[in-house]
Amino acid sequence: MTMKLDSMYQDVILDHYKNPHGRGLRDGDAEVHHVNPTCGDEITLRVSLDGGTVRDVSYEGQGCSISQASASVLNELLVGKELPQARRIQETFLELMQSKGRIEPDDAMEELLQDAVAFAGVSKYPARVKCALLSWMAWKDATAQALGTGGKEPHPA
Amino acid sequence: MTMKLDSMYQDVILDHYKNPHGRGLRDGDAEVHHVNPTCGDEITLRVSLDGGTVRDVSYEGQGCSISQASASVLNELLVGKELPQARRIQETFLELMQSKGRIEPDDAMEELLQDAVAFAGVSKYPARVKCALLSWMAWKDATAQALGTGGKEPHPA
Amino acid sequence: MNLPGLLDTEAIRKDFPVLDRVLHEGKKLVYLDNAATSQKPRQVLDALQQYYELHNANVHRGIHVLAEEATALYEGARDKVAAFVNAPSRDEVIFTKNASESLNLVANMLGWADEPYRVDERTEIVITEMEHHSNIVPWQLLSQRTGAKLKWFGITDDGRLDLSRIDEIITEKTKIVSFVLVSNILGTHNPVETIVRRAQDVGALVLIDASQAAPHMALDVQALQADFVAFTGHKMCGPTGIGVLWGRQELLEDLPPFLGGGEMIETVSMHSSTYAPAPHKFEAGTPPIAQAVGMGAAVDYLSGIGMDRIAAHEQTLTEYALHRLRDIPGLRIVGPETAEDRGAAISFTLGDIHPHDVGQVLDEQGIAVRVGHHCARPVCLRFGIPATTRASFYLYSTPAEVDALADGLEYVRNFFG
Amino acid sequence: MNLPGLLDTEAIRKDFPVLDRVLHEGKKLVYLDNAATSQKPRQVLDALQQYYELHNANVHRGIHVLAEEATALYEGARDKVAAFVNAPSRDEVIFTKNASESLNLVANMLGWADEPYRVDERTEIVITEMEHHSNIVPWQLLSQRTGAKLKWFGITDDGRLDLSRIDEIITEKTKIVSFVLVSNILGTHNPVETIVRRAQDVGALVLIDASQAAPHMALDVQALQADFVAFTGHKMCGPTGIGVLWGRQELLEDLPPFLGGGEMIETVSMHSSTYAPAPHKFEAGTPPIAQAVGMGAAVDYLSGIGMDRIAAHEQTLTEYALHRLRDIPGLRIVGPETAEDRGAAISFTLGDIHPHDVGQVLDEQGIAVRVGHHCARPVCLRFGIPATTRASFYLYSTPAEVDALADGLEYVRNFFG
Ligand SMILES: Cc1ncc(COP(=O)(O)O)c(C=O)c1O
Ligand SMILES: Cc1ncc(COP(=O)(O)O)c(C=O)c1O
Repeated sequence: MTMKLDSMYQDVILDHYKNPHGRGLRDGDAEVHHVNPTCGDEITLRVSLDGGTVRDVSYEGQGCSISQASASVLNELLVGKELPQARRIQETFLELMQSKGRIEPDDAMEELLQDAVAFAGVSKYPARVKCALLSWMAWKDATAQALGTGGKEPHPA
Repeated sequence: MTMKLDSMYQDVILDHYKNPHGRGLRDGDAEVHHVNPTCGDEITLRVSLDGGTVRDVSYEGQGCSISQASASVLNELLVGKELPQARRIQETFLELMQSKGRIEPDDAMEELLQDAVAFAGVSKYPARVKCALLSWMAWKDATAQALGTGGKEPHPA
Repeated sequence: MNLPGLLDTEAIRKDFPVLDRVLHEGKKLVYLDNAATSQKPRQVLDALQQYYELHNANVHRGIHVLAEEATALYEGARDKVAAFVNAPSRDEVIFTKNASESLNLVANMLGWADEPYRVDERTEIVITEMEHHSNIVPWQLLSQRTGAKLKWFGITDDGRLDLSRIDEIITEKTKIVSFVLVSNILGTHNPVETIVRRAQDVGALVLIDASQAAPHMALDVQALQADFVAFTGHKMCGPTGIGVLWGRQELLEDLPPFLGGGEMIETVSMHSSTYAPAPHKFEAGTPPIAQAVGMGAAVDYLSGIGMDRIAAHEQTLTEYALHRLRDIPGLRIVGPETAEDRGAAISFTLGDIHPHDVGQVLDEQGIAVRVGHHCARPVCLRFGIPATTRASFYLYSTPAEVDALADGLEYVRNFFG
Repeated sequence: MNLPGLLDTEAIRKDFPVLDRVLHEGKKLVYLDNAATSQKPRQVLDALQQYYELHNANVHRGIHVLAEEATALYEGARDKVAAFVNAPSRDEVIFTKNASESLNLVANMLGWADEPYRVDERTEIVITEMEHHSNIVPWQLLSQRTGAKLKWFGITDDGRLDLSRIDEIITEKTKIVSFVLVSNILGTHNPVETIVRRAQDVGALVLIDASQAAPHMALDVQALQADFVAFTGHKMCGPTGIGVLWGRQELLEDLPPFLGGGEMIETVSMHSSTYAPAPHKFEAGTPPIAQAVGMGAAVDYLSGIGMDRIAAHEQTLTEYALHRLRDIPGLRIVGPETAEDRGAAISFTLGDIHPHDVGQVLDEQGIAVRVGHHCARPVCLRFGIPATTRASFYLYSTPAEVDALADGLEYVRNFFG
């Protein structure tokens, strides 16, 4: 395997892909359906809040290893977190993914993102960044809806 | 003046341009209005028939020396002719103009077309061929209408 | 590799500069994404360059030398394309920006047309489930705007059109039947005659989307007996930015214009305008002049090699590829599994490895394939799959490239195994 | 010739291969038909060539190297164009095939739009008498199709817009005001602010046709305060086959799509589809990829020289040309007679010598001008003339070329004298 492929398909990612965390739809306060029109990846995602805490993020969808692993990591990282902290994680992940491979995660970032730092290599592949971000954008959207602050409407199929 | 310009702007053509024959609208059996959309040249032309003879061709319009001279030559050539002969002249002129400079008019053609052979040089200029043909196409159309065999409707302004 | 009917690809490949590209740490480009767009031969690039370096001017309205040269080149390209598809008249060839515009043009014309062509709430439109989005969305839009009913032919399990209910689908109410000649996702070559005959019986117009046919086989619009045929330059060795709509002359005369503007008029006043005869009536504004010239050079290039020979080459290669792919464990062809009545685009799934991952790992080996729904999402829905991987061949593709693909897919299997 | 503000045309002309053409028996090309289309610098041709030789692939939907490179180049061109016109967001830049398509796109959107944008029989459309046919015919078509009333501003004797009755022309019923920033026939530079202010007062949208402005001066869509701005690549050193529509983001979100097809969708099923966000929503099918890349190179080239410097060059040249032309007996300028608030296109008549004849005899001397109604026939009707001769300048035009024109016109006079 080439170095470059290696950097995208980290073992951590492949593990999450093969053994996803929290997959399946459970009760939630808001549901969104997001699509990556470039490649057809889809996710249906529900957020359940408990006051200011993320009680659960459940999801179902189809997509490549990157988008599936990313949803799994999201579930692992955000469930149980206070909303401000969850948002910080989401924003940091977004920043990392939009870095075009230029951010070398430091200790603080690793601490915050944990398994999600493994996606640093994906940020070099513009077409795959959208895959990695699909569930995170859906989560942001669903959370906004659950909080009644609007957000995108579910798309008609 | 270059040789090429010379071949287009023959004295005969410039003479007809400056002193057009039969210009002005007179009574007729059919009237048509033709436009050269490429350059905006316009002609209104009336045909008056007397049995099988072209009694009169009257016209009014705006256009370049080539289109004006060509209408004048048409009037000179076709008025008084029997229709079959007039058609032969029209068809021969059309053939000459579409020849892209490849036809060298012979004696028979000169006999038939008279002043109109002077347009042979114009046939090398694709954009000007349409100018030279404008009145001839209008005549054909108007004659067909006068004979009740259809033809193009007058165009709305 | 010694297969019958192959072209001299060694010579042909020299015409295509991009095929020399070396990617990632020394991998030679294996370009198998031809159904998305083809590469361009030197001859086409030279025609573009020459046009701009020597003859560039706006067309039709000028009498200076450059304007006459540019016009002759542009209209000459129309002659070439007309001959290439055996059009009865050059005036039936309309230059558009791509096949999508050609298809939208027809849809829009029919919405604005007078009887007997007019599509309205009492009429029906027929397409198929295997259309490219560019031959679905324009009809959905037309249906929404006019109230006409949109109907379609389904797909059989082996990726063919299901024509069993043709008499129920194409009826007296049908105004237009629009379908793809060769599917860009399944590779299926559709039975034109059956559909055209039924459409003619009920007096419906027929539009054929030949985007995946024109590059690969001899196209004869008269033999097809359709009313309109659409295709696109960039898939057939031509530049981007140019497409074609061929239409029957009487129809082009009777139907209303689509875009309004310079070039398409006869005379304009503030109160009303009249339109130039076809094809100009449908070419508003400065046309894609250089692109038409490039398209002319492309059809010269293809004709020089011979469309029948290109078709034979691809047929042989497709057969070989199907044979090699069938041997890969877990690989499932989506579309006809034999080379009969099919084009050189082969879609497949590989176990439950997502096509994105397949494509990524192939790319790392220099192999360019397309992954996704290939702008034909209803086909994916029909087969219950999220996406496919698609390899597609052209006149410069070789058996060695088929081998590289097969080996690459083995590597993918191991990588995610 | 030593005029202030001129560019170093000797250096610039080296970038334009076609300017070396020699015509008829040794006459050097004097290209004064820039309002019809500009010539292309080497830098643009190289960008096209490189795109095709190294990076050619279809955009957006691919994950292989070429597809990513092509996408980056295509979207990079969008960034460049956005910066060139100071667009608040790159997503507001839509690539079309030419300005005509851009203008038709807006007209069609408004016909299909919901309130408050919808154009229907209770509403009015406002244009001007000095529009290019491409900004007249789309509105005539829209008016015929929807029943909306088409109104327009007239032209004063000195070739300016007559805005004296602006409050009667733009009213509460007006949905859209579409006008040309710089006229391609008269050269007039129109007073944007007055018109935009009135349109805003009544809540009408504003579309500016900047086809003759974008090539020649710094264009700032934010400063214009319009809702849409259209222009075309081939007049600004770019390839044919590419145009631009800039539109305000909220509008592009709210308004319906125009052409349907690949690229412009979010998700498609046979029953219904949803659309991608702008700009993709308005870019159906394979876009003019190479042409966008060439357009990006063109704006780089122009910006490298500086739009303000180009404008100053042309201003000086126009002043000089007006001065030389005024001295020719029988020559009448159609349009503003001074260089103030005008572009570098100068239309004129010469006694009663028909423009066709003027153009022909000039051509024989190597001088390329345009003759006819310049796709603005209502202007000719307004001035009671059949056509004009038009000389138009660009960044590579020189005072010596102006002199050649003036001498050429003297020759024409003698020839037909
Ligand atoms: C003022 C104006 N508007 C619109 C156009 C149309 O541009 P295009 O022909 O590139 O569509 C032109 C040029 O032809 C023009 O000069
Ligand atoms: C079958 C088919 N139809 C239509 C199209 C649309 O062509 P274009 O994108 O050039 O408009 C394509 C290619 O994308 C195609 O494969």
